[in-house]
Amino acid sequence: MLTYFILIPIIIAVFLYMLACGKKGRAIAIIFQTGFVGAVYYVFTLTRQEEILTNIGGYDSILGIYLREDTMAAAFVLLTAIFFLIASIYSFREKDGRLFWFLIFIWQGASVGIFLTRDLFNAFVLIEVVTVVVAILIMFNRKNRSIYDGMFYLMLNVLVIKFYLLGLGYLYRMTGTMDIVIATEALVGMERSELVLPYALMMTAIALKCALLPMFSWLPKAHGSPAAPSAVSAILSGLHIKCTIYLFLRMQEMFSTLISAYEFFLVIGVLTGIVGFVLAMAQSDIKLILAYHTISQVGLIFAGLSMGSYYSHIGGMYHIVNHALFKGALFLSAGSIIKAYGTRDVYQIRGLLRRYPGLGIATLMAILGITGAPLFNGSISKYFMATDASAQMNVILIFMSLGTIISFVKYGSMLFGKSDAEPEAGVKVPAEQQIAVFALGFMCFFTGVFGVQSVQFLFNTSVTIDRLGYLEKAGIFFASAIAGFFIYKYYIKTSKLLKRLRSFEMGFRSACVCIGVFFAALLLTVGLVQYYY
Amino acid sequence: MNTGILNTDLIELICILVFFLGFYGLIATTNVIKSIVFLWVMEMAVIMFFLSIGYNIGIVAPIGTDLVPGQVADPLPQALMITTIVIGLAVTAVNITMLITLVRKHKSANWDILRKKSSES
Amino acid sequence: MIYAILVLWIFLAAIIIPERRGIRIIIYFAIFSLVTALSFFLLGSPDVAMAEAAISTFSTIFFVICFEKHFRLKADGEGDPEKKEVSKAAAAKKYVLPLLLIVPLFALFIFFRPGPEVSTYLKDLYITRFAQDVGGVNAVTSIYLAYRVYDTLFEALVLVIAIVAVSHMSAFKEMTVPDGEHSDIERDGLAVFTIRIIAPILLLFGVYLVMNGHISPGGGFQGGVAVAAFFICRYMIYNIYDMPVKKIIRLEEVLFMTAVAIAVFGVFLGAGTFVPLEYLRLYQESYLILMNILIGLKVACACIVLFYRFVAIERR
Amino acid sequence: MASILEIAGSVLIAAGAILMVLGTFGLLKFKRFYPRILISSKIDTVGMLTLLLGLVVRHGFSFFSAKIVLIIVILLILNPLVAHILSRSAYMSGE
Repeated sequence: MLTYFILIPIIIAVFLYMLACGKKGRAIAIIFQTGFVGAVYYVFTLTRQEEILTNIGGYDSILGIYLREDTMAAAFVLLTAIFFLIASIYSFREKDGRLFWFLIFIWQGASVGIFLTRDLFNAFVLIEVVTVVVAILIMFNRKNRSIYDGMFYLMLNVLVIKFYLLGLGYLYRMTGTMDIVIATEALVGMERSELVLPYALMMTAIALKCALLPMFSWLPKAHGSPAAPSAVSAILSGLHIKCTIYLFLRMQEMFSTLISAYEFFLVIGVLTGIVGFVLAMAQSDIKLILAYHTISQVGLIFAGLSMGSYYSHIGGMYHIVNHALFKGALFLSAGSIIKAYGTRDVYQIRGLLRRYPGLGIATLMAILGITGAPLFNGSISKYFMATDASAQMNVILIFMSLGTIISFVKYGSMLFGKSDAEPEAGVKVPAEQQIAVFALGFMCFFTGVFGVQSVQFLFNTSVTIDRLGYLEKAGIFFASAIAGFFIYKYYIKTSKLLKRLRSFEMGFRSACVCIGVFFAALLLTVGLVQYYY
Repeated sequence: MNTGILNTDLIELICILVFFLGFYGLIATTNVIKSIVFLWVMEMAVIMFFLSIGYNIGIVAPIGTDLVPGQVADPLPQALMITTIVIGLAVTAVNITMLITLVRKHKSANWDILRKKSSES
Repeated sequence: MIYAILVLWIFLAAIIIPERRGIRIIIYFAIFSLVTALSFFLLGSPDVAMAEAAISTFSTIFFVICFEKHFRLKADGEGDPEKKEVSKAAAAKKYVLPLLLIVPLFALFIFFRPGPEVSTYLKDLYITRFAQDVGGVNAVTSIYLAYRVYDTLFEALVLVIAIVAVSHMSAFKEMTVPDGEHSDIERDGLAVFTIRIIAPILLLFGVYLVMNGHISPGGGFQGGVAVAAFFICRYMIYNIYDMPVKKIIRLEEVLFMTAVAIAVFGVFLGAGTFVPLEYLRLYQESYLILMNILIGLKVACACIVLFYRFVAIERR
Repeated sequence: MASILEIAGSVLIAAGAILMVLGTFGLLKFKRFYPRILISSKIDTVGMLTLLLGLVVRHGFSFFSAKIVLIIVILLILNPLVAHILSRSAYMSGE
């Protein structure tokens, strides 16, 4: 049954491409996406009782490939379906629609496939499909430097997938299987020292695809590319990164009986978060600000997932969903803003709330979500992360959210004021784009107000929020918001160092060196911890 | 049996060596075409590693009826590696098209020059 | 014997690194691929060796065109304004500094290498079961087309995407070359004559590989490339550019959809369980042959389009 | 009876190998292009063909030998062609 969630989008993609129906095609696309959300929701409700397994081909034992949908996978698949529906509504009038819908649908099918598959080699094949699709979408309009960006993205990802494949080879040699569940059982009796190498190889690949610290140089190029349609940037930031975070979770789970490099990923996550928002402060291009922010948020998610307590894990998981919602809203609205104002410079865009109230309110809600304002979804996930954390960790989290606030004060200054670059009255934002952006923005608010219920609904676990603790967090938020405003006004605006950071860029060879360094660091950490204990 | 294990071990070492030679080439060269060649070299090393799993002297291809498991090569990596090779071809084709378009535009295939000229335009 | 060849393999991989001349890189790379294919064969995997030999031929064509374009443009234009005379110290720095990373990395890798034990659990299962489960004689094709046909579908999909990508990203939007803009190749009478003799044999060989994929080495993919090579020969003999590319792309997509449908009805639905026992063998064999033919045709279409794009359009 | 065939085959294989070694020696000795192409086509044609013929003789009349005969035929067609194209392009590029 699960097979068709992957195959049907792909079949429809090829079908639409063959028939080359432009205007009819997008109607079919929207209808299909709505139906897809319904079908996914139906399966989602089924998984509340027990996980669903599909044995492709029905061969005995472990000879074939298994697909499974458990609680976690179901949440991700539901997120994918909703996200693609909204992105499709947003890009209803996309130019060159034939190719666009073809690639979007294949991307959707392959993403769902990554969430559902239990076979690691199958995951590799799907990742390659997605990589090629994304590389084409990045340079969709073939402007300026987009071809270079696309090539950079493609070559780096193709390089790192070789590491993954080599690690998979070692894993297969030792366990004799490529199935995650069966490999977990087979790994139980193994020596820890034997697994260090495959673990490091596979995790290096996954870490690059999640844009962790030394290896994030491809992400701003890919996500902030001016040539890509805005819906593509939104899906890249909101969903595509999550595919690999999901694989990271599965892989950690698989190796967890023997290896747990939680400390390593905690440190890397925190560092990534800090570097991400520092670089975001330096940018002036609105899409690049958001792209660097994705790095920062991924760092936060990794920190939450690696802290090791129940609540921080829930917080990390919930932040994945939240990040998809508000980053989607921000990227989509950024696309509309760029079209309306005709510029990408954050200092030239002013008066958004007055000109375009719909876009402005959605942007405002998303900003409140990402900075962790009370009643919005970011606050819930950040609260869960901080619940069981140590005192130092709490300070670090507050520092990270302060950094987020500072850079979003800059972003939020678009909402008010007046400037020369304001558009003529004639430039209108299409209704469907406003609907899509507003839907995502509203969801940020909704999942914040009903935070506990949303967590229960998505992850099927029970959580509670302590009112007093939440109020304390709200106080901290307001304090840091005021602090952030003044820091931005008196330091960031005039800083020379940040201006220099703006032109920070890594070449391909330095990126390769970074991969090597990360691999060595991970190998040494995991290996030395083994001798230490 | 003992020599069999030694055999796989040596081939594995060679594969790792070539894998890192390819990686070294990626870091040391500035030419994009050569980078693509080295990606291919790395892929070949990985494929060789997969195929050498369980290699023993006198092993035969897994083709025929009434095979004895101890005497034939492992069929699963072979099937997977065909998939990998085809994907490699597709990715290389895409990559080279991008590169030719870039070279046509900027008249160079050097990573640094391409970066500089791309950010100018 | 395999060790002697593997030593040559390492040597070829190493010799590409400092080489600057494009033509030599291509020659070394071609020999490297051939040696790789030979060692695959010695490792007991003729199917992969065939695929590798076929693919390396194609990628060599790509590289030739890429290098040719590069050098011609470099000579035409002003060249690189930044180009300086590279001093020996700078060159040494360029090649020695990466060693500081690579050598420790290699040492670490060797240090943490897991032990040589091989788990043969799945292999034994496959070897003992594939004949009755799938009905093929070639275990590799059986896995490729039945147990893991799900992977194979995505592999076919990547080729479909690649062709779309190649025509989208190219500087030239048109699918066919307008008249009078051909870049003719230097043709030699003897070569054309010999290719005329070879081409039918090639086609026959390709069809043989496709049709016999389930009982002997080969299969849809390898045979498909050989069939595509026949069309390349046609181009070399007549020097014509009249390939109906659009129709071939359309045909490829139809074939892909058909392959998905056949896989769904043949394997995913578990149709084998409903077939009466006396017809099971027939059903299984016809499934394998049909799938091989579909994939072979699809790959042939893809390779023809790729070759045509690169040689006729990108090369201009 | 079979042993005679085997001995004859082995002798042929050895002769082929010796021819190849001599050819390689010649390849190293000559420095100019045209002598080299002369020598290398010797290796390809004579050495290889003798070796393959030796294999055919050793195995007698079987499916395996038939495949080798096919290889011999293809070699006979293609090797001179390769030598021809190489020397032609060398001549045209002014070697």
